[in-house]
Amino acid sequence: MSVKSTADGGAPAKRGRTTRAAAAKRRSGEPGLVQLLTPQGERVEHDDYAIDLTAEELRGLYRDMVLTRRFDGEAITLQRQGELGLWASLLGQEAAQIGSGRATRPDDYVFPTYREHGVAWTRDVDPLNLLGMFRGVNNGGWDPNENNFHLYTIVIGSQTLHAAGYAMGVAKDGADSAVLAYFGDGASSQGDVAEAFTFAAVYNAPVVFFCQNNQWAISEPTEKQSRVPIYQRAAGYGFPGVRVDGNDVLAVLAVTRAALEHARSGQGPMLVEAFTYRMGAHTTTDDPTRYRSEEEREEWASKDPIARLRAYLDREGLADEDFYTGIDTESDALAKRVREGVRNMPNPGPMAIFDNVYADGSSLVDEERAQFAEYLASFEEDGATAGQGH
Amino acid sequence: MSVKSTADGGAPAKRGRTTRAAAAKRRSGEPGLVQLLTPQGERVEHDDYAIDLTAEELRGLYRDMVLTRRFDGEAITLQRQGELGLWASLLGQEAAQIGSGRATRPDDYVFPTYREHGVAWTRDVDPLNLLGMFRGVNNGGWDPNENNFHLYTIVIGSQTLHAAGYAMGVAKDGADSAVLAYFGDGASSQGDVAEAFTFAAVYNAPVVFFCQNNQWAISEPTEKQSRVPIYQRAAGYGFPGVRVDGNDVLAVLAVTRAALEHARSGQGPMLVEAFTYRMGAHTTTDDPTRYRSEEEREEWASKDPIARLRAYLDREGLADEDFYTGIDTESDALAKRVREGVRNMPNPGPMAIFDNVYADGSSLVDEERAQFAEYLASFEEDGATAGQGH
Amino acid sequence: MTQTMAVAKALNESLRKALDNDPKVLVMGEDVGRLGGVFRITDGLYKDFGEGRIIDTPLAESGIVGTAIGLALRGYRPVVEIQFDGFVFPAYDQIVTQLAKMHARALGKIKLPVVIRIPYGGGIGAVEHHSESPETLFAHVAGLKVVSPSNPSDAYWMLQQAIECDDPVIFFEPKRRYWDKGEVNTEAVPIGLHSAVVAQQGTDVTLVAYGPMVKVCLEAAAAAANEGRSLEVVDLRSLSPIDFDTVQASVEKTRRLVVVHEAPVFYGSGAEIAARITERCFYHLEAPVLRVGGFHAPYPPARLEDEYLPGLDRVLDAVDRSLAY
Amino acid sequence: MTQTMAVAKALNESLRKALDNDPKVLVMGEDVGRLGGVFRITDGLYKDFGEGRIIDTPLAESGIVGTAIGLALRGYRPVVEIQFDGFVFPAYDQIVTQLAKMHARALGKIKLPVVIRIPYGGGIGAVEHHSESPETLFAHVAGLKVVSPSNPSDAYWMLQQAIECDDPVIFFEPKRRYWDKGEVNTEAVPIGLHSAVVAQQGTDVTLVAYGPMVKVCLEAAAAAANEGRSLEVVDLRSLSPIDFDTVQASVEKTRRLVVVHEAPVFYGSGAEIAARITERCFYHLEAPVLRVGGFHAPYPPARLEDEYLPGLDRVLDAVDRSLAY
Ligand SMILES: Cc1ncc(C[n+]2csc(CCOP(=O)(O)OP(=O)(O)O)c2C)c(N)n1
Ligand SMILES: Cc1ncc(C[n+]2csc(CCOP(=O)(O)OP(=O)(O)O)c2C)c(N)n1
Ligand SMILES: [Mg+2]
Ligand SMILES: [Mg+2]
Repeated sequence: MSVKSTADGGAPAKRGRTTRAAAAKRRSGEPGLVQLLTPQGERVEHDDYAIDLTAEELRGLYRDMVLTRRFDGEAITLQRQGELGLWASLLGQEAAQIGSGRATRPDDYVFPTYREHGVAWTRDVDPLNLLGMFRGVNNGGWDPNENNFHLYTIVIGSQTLHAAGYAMGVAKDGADSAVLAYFGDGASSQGDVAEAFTFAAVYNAPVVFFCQNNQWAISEPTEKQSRVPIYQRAAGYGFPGVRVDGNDVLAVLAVTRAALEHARSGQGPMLVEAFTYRMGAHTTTDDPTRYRSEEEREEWASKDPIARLRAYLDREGLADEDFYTGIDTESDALAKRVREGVRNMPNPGPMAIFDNVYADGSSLVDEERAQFAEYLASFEEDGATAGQGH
Repeated sequence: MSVKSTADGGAPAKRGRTTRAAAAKRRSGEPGLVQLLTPQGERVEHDDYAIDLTAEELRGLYRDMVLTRRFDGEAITLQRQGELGLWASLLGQEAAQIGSGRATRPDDYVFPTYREHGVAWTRDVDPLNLLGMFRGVNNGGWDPNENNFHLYTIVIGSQTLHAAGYAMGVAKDGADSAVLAYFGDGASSQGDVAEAFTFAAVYNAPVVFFCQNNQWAISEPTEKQSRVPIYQRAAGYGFPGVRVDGNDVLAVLAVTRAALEHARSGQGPMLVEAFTYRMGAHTTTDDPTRYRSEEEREEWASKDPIARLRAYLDREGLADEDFYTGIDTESDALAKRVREGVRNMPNPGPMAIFDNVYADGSSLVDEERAQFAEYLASFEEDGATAGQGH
Repeated sequence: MTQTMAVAKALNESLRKALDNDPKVLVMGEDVGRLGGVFRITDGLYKDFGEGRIIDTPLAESGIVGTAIGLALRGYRPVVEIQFDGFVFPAYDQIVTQLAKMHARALGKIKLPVVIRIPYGGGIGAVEHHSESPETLFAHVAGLKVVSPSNPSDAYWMLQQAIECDDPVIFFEPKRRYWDKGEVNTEAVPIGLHSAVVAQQGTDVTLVAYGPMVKVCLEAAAAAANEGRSLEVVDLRSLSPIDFDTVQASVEKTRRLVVVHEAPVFYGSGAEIAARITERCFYHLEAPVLRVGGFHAPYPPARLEDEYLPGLDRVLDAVDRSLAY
Repeated sequence: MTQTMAVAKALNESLRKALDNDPKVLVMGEDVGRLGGVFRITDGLYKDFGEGRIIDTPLAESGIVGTAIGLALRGYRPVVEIQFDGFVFPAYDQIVTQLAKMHARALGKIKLPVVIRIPYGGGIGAVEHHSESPETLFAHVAGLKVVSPSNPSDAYWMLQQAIECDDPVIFFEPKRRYWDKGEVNTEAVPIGLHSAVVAQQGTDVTLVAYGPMVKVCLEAAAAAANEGRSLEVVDLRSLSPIDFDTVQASVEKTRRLVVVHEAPVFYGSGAEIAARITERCFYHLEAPVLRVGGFHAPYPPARLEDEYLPGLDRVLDAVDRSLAY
């Protein structure tokens, strides 16, 4: 395994090299940033990462991103209206999420953070499922095995170890699936992430660590987490790392595909750093004006992942007005479904507190459940209803 | 900061290069292993690490290693005799410890694991101090600030964070001291060590992380911790790493000096991996025959750090019989002092349980202390003495 | 000088004063710098004291506490902010095996004046891990001091005292009370950090609480008063050590005790208080010490927290049960 | 079939049986492979089941538990060994925030059958961090089950049951009893994992203990018998949940209770038992529940542990004090 080629962002499967890509790298000043679509929507070639998609596939990616953004926007609105307690917007990260998510196979397994709404979309998770925890009616609650999409994990970095362990299990089973573990630039500082790298490397587990470097961990810029690009961390653990333009859905798709293939083919883990930007607030409770400049945000707005793909589609004549209108209609329908779905999402009853604490039950929970039921019943006896402030 | 040169074991301060060292590296099959003295005691040059010691200094290093080994051997004996509850031998790691310890200045600060008896020696820590915790009369107990040598730390990896924090403080104070943090190959897997790398890098803290890779973490070989050499980990955190022959006291001294200088001069952290071998058991309770071969041990016996330096001294005529006899006498005296010192080490009285729980006191401790004193006194009233099995 | 301020502001002023008084005091944590912390407790400090004193750290709690220990060894007095209760656990090892024990390990030769501030408890409608009450997980560990203010004045003074203390102090801040206002006299001589206070005199039943639950107990006492019942409320303030004398004196008077906390009852702090007070007041108690607290279940999603958290009704129900003996 | 074996051997046989019965059972930890673990609990398993089932892990406890969770999600049943009590804390975050809560987080749709074996307690003359009793730090956390066997038969059967259990189980092994021998019937139908048992019938005072302290209590009962006092010993076996019914029945008979454990008394498990039993048996108790346990101090160096650990004399002293009421 060549550490050097890794540090330069080399792909697992090398093809014929030209000096062009290297020169482009030097020019961009961002070493090893894989890009297949410029911010202006021009298609560029990369020696290590080729991709050849049909018009339909390209339109599919566009549709994914637009619908995801619309869903996200709707969620922000629902939060403002008090229907959700909180929302963590993915605005700006659509390409990183759709590109990587669409690189997975159904039998692959995905471990998200709390912001992977776009990835969830590619895994066919019902968007309404994602809203339960933000509404406060549950703490996740979907069945991870239904779409091989694990629950959202809030404690930063934890899920990378679950992913490594899951991948150890995949290898043990002799399956050729891969595991995709998301984490943020902030998370890269957590010991758990380093331990996940170690376990994955030592057991040669088929896991791709996918870092969405959106350049902010709440108010802290990436310099507070690392003084070198995060993808470089992989080499020191003995596996390849690569940095991809996270606002370029084609590049993300190509790089993630190659990484998953690397894992699948028994070559062990790989680290992908998608260099992107969190366009919105950290969550709806955050106020980014306190710590970052409007100029920075504007600069990144000009690299918008959706506009970029649209420019390409239009330039190449791959989509017509009907297509865009269709997506608008679909978006409206999605937003409506989400809106109505959330509003009709029932609150759990108080006795739900005691549900699912244990799979095999516990006499303690039984006792407390019974006591609480009795307590609640006492209000009914009194003729009063169990109100606020128990 | 050049990641590539780091990964190749480059020194912080580059001097004129020849191809000789590079060729030697390729021959040895151990990339980047810095060596200044071959196992046969031949002096070799290294482009990045020069060292020029007087005969007296060389004899000093020899004396350090011999006395350290004698102390260590005496401790093993004392453990067998029941005077110590446990001992963690440094046998085989004398060069790694003396070389690195002798690279420090008095104002530098050292954070050891539980095996740095040789380093303690170079810091003028009374060897008897080290024995308290192994005898079971205290949990360390010396004043770390007396010799800028922190307490032994048993929880693997913890002390690397203390070292990083201490170094952050040094930088804050504008002092030009450096901090030296020891850890093992096994420890390299702990999340705390990764976090220490991150903090040290982000704050550009003057700390040298010194990994004694003795190739075993109890029964686990280094392959269970990493699939690439540990020194390579540094590059991914944005600072240089270098691998040195840990059985070569000259190389260790030269490399550690350079690393401490690197830290001192405001260039931030550095990682040194001393490639060595744990010749003895993990501790006196361990039985290495269960997991490693006698051949391996023998192979490493032929690379013995003390024999190596002696061969060089003898070859160059830098020491005479008087010198060696003198050291033997000194060794015997040291052993005697340690033996007697340990045997006379008093057991703490029962009330010591309540000492130093808090610096500012606690009513709870006061209450429990008083109750226990009363309880113990009740035996005296009964005419019985407080015996076993309270 | 007495001012009216919220708990959050009192903490902010207290930090500012400590930073002013002692150049060795540092503030460290995630987002404590420019942002001023997610709860704005460190608001403005970065601007006034700079990044050398107000340190935005990498996102790694073990690293934060571990380096705080190192800084303390170098002579600093770090005040660490953990962003939310549920995120202290990555640092738990450093806290329990290092911070708590190093003074004893050194036979007293070194001191670790580190304060760990943790906004804790529920009631703010947050997502998972943002509403927990892990105090007994720290109070059980020797070498740590554990305190929790319930009002602005205590917030101000107890934080001063915690920073001045030469021992590690885990400082639990009742996050849902951050915006509650009260009088703060910044010149009064405060009572001891580990003293309990009788927040409300009464004669029939003693309520013991700390942090966020003191307010609930005071409200319960007011409601009970309307029904002709006189409840005494003891604000414990410190969980390690506990001022059992004050609780004992109260219980010897009222002969009945109800302990109230948000944390799960099972192995919660109420258990220690019940056990010890029962031992101290065995012949005085007319009823067993009753406990009102969280259930043995993960903190529920926000829409259930009103049901989960002990409120007025549950406290008064326990009072009724106590009086029924 | 009944055999005489030590606790260590019983655990080893139990693991072997579980590995034989279910190919999904894995053993993971530091040095569990070729070495057979530092206490040889996994002796011979590596040879017979290979490195695919007996997994020597990197030296990283959070990683061990975190990957065990991942393996459990994939359908495996990992049995994790933590080398010593004091080294579980790096894994505490994964245990508390992930392992304990994931089943609830998934509304029951996934299960995490992970067993974490922890050799715990003192009495073996070890250095720091090797003699601790952190059980309440786990028992306070909902979602975990916490048990501790006191003898070879329970070691064998409770480990079987823990591995079969679909919930995470923290399995505390009394390390200083590893070499104590007893009868193990590998065919008997065992009682429930969470049932307490009356290990010794008596009428005057109930002693409640678990793990290493059961033996001390049985010895105390024998010594007391010589003085004409009849002590009942309840072996709790499970700390979460606790079989309070069995304790209550005993206390209703004896009317006196002393709880004995190694862990510090302050916020220790005895507090919960005292609080709950006092509530259940308020009119039966002739004396307050007394607690005998560790002090609020770091576990002392080995040469002090005989003084520190509750022994016969301290138990009998508490019995005297109880009877003096
Ligand atoms: C262990 C832990 N500490 C702190 C937090 C609070 N917190 C939530 S998100 C966040 C920043 C995460 O940044 P990053 O990893 O870059 O992900 P992003 O939010 O940018 O997607 C923090 C500090 C947490 N969830 N978990
Ligand atoms: C957190 C933690 N886990 C486990 C242990 C038990 N333990 C003591 S030493 C050791 C191996 C350490 O190996 P390494 O870091 O290579 O240092 P070495 O002993 O070889 O010097 C282990 C597992 C410990 N002390 N701390
Ligand atoms: Mg981020
Ligand atoms: Mg080692």
